[in-house]
Amino acid sequence: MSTATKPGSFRNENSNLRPTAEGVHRLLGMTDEEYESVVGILGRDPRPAELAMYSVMWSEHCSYKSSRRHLGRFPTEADWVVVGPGENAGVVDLGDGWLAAIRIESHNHPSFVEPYQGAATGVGGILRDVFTMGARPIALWDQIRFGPLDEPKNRYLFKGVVSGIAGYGNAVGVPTVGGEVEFDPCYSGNPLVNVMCLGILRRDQLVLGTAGAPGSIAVLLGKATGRDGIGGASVLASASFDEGSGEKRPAVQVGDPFEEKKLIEACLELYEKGLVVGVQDLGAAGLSCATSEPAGRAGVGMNVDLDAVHTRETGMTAPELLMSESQERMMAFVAPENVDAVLAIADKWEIDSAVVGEVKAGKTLTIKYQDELVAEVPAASLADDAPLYDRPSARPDWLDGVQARDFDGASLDIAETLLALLADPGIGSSAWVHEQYDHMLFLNTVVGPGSDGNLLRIKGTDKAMAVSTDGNGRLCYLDPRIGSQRLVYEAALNVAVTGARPLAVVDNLNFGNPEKPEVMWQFIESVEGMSEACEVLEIPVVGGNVSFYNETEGVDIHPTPVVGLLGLADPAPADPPRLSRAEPGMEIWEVGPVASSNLAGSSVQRLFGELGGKPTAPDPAAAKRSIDLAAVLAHQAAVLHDISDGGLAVALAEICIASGVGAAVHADHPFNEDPHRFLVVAAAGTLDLPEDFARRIGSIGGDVITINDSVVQLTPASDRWHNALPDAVAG
Amino acid sequence: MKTAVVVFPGVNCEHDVVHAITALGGEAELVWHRETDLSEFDGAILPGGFAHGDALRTGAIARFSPAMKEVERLAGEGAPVLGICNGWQVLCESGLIPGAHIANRDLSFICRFVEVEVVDTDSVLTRGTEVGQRIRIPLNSYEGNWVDPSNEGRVVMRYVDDPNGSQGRAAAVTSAAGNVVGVMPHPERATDALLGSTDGLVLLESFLNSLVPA
Amino acid sequence: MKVTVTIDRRPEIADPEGTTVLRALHDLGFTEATAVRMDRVIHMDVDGDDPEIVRARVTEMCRQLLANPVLEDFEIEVSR
Amino acid sequence: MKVTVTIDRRPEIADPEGTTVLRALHDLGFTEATAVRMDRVIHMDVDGDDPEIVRARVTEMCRQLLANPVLEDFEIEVSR
Ligand SMILES: Nc1ncnc2c1ncn2[C@@H]1O[C@H](COP(=O)(O)OP(=O)(O)O)[C@@H](O)[C@H]1O
Ligand SMILES: [Mg+2]
Repeated sequence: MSTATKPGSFRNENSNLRPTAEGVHRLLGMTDEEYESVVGILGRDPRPAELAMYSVMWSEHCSYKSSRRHLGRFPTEADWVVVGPGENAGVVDLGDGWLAAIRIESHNHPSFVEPYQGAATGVGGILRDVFTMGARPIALWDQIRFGPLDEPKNRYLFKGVVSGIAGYGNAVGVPTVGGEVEFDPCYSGNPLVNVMCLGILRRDQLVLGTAGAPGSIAVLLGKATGRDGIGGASVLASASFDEGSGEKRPAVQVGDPFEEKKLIEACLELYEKGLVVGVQDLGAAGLSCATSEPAGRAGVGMNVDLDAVHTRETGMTAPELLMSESQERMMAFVAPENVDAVLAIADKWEIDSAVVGEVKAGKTLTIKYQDELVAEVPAASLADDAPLYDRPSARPDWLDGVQARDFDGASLDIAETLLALLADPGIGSSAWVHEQYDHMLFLNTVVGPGSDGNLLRIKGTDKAMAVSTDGNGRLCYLDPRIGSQRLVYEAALNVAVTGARPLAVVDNLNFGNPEKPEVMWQFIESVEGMSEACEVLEIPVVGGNVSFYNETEGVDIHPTPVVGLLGLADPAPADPPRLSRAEPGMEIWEVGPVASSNLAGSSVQRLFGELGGKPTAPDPAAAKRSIDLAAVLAHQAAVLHDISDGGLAVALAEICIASGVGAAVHADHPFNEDPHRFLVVAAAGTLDLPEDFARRIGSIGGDVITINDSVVQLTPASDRWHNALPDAVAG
Repeated sequence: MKTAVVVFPGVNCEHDVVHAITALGGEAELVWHRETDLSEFDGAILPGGFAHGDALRTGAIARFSPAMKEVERLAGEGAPVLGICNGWQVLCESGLIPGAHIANRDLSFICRFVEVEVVDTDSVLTRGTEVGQRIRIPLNSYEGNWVDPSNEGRVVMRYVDDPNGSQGRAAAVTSAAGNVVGVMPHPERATDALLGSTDGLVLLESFLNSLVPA
Repeated sequence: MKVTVTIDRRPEIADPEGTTVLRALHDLGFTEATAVRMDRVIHMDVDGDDPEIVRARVTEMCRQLLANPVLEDFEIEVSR
Repeated sequence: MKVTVTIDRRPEIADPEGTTVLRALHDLGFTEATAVRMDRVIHMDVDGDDPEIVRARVTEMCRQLLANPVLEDFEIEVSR
């Protein structure tokens, strides 16, 4: 399990309850009913270590107990899906024997507690999910959301998270090629830190999280185990051993990118040499998960000897060893005859390794520690018998009121508004962030950060992978279903403008407290909207993550699903469109449906501290049409730029700033953010575009940006855009 | 003629360097840092990355790797030895190039294209260039800030602007003999128009043309 | 006044760098080294003539900026 | 034995971290701070019973690995 928001133990951290023998399961975030079903499964009261295992495996984060039944709604099938949801990462076929593995995770609460380490260990976790599949991680994306930067605390969190991602990603040697940053008051007490990883592998190197057949050996690779990230276990330990002294706060996990880098190289060598039958990473629920899940998947049992686990601290109890979230660890399942070879490769890469268990016939997971039987449970029960909740959901009663608000943009001064938008840290250049990230390593980054989608070539082929990640909490707050549909369509358009066709989606569902019917409703609507859009585009959801309990003092964040969309350009454009390729004399076209006056949820509303109205619903036919058209035009045009935050005005300004040249256009609703629209810039007369779907709106030239009859000088526009984020960070 | 690309644990640019060298028709081979015999190689490149996780100081631990004895031998025999980014830091720690590296002036990691200017063509890296030649090439480092109290390091390329505070705006420095060079920006990242620049080619060509059969 | 702030990572917090340095010492044959923790020390000059006031202010600096309360403990020495 | 090695950057060598921290302190209103140097402390456990021998060995560790003579001076304290 990777370590994201863990409501159970997060509440425990703040709990000042004194442990009592019978209340221990509550301290571990377990309800009395859940405790009873453990008793039911075992036919007796659980031992401390067993209770520890069930409590982490049945936590919201690991068991998806509130979300599971709704995630089933996602379309997950397609001919090119090799591995769908259920494994550590989704895997799709790219052709020519290449597969792509992709996964997204959140590390929201840990990043609030300690921004640098929280973000760093988030990166470490998502990398492991990908190289667990046999893939070499080749790129990372970060989707990060904070409260406004005029609050010092938010600046501290933002800077800490960015340097944590840089510190880990750069040192582990995986480029961070894109992502998104959003600022909104709703994230002030609960920043969102999501990270996505893409890996590639040859078909024959695919590895799954299975324990294999009886007789195979469990080898624990990597970092020594310490009391990292343990909330409940120490409480539990002290409850059962020294009554009372259960106040230990969990040790903050510290990321070690150097160890992870060695672990990646060692694992890849193991895969290359075909030395493992299965691999499972260790994250949340550490050893509890890395033993029970692979055994459960393979329908076998396992004997585990905790004394063999290499530890960083002395005197660790069995529950602590089983719950520890120490980073940079992997469990490899190996045929007996290959164990020596595996240990030798671990030595070569200078990582620690230990034989900790053996797969057995039957279905029982038996764990011994210091000559004592500490756990004897049905292996599969920890995952399969996890509670499943159908939490009540109800449409928020405040929603009608919010959707009824109207906001009139007609009277806006175009020049002033554009300059104000360009100076918005959420819209201005993200260079302050992405220049702290190595985004060039591996020589694949054809289209890097600061564009709609990223294009990564696959060396030795003429294909390229295109990726976009998109979230928009404000739209989803106004209408979670429409908002979520629009995320999928926007992401698809973003990869299309690089010349790619959509292949698959991963999603990260960041929501508030699922015990509130309104939040549950938002969640269900969002899953529904995302599913509908994926069905229209005929793309599967191959993986994702759910993060609930994103609330502070009872106030939930905006529902913030984040979509990561993988596309394939085959062949990749020889000279892909770039924002910087506009030249004087070129024509500017607006492609897609005609903009309306609707500004619900738009960036302009944010400028005025407003959030209301009902966002324009996407039009599936138009969505498909612009995505298909963009993918074709990407092989012909100089610039393709999707129209989103800040509308056409900002999209045009970004082209002018990147190309260092002005432009003049006409646009009826320059700040409207209706979906499925993009700008095309090309040499005059070189494109023929369908009249009913594309409008020539002006041309490139001069040193001013002219929209209708409003004029903005290029230089001040450029300065605002470049300085927006650095100035905000400086405070 | 063959170039050894030395792989310390934590290094990450090794495959990119091999890719660029091979694309230029050169021959490069990865060599694990525990290797004790580089006699079949005519030169060596220490690629960028985070050898030993930059523990203690960048390059501090890597310099003790067995392979470095052989790199020192090659350097002593006048063979071309190039340290890129972290590789340069290793060369400084091992004393093959004067000075050391500290954190960038503004304490932030810098990954972006920068412009450098050739100021000295008497080195295995700049042999094929001309004094005053401008080169657009990606920088990618946190500790790119070179200091040399001895003032013995010979600067062969300077940053046009001053991104990191490096002494004398040094972007590349050579040993007295000119066969051992450390460069902070990444030539291998500027070898393909599709990725933004081909200015690094002339530098790697200079290196390859400097190889002489052992 | 001269102030020395010693900032130590809490014992239960992992110290990857220390682990790497220890490994390197062993490789170099310094096998008698059995544990290494890498910590920080900050040397400051601070205006003021009352050591107690200076200490109080520096404590505040540590709380707000110099030390990370989640990971580190700090110790302050004030001298002339 | 417990050994504390303090590694101080030579005064003539720039200290970007110290400079940045000093600026940050001033921004926070701690204007009485007039100079800041960021240095490192290495806490070690070293086997041995003769403090002098331990000191000699640790001195050797510093010469070879722990300190870089171009940048740094070191100081060693040995205690039980
Ligand atoms: N929102 C989601 N959409 C699709 N699949 C999901 C979602 N959330 C979780 N999953 C899938 O459930 C499986 C289990 O997730 P998880 O327990 O978080 O795995 P890990 O232990 O690697 O973190 C994964 O395959 C993941 O892709
Ligand atoms: Mg996983």
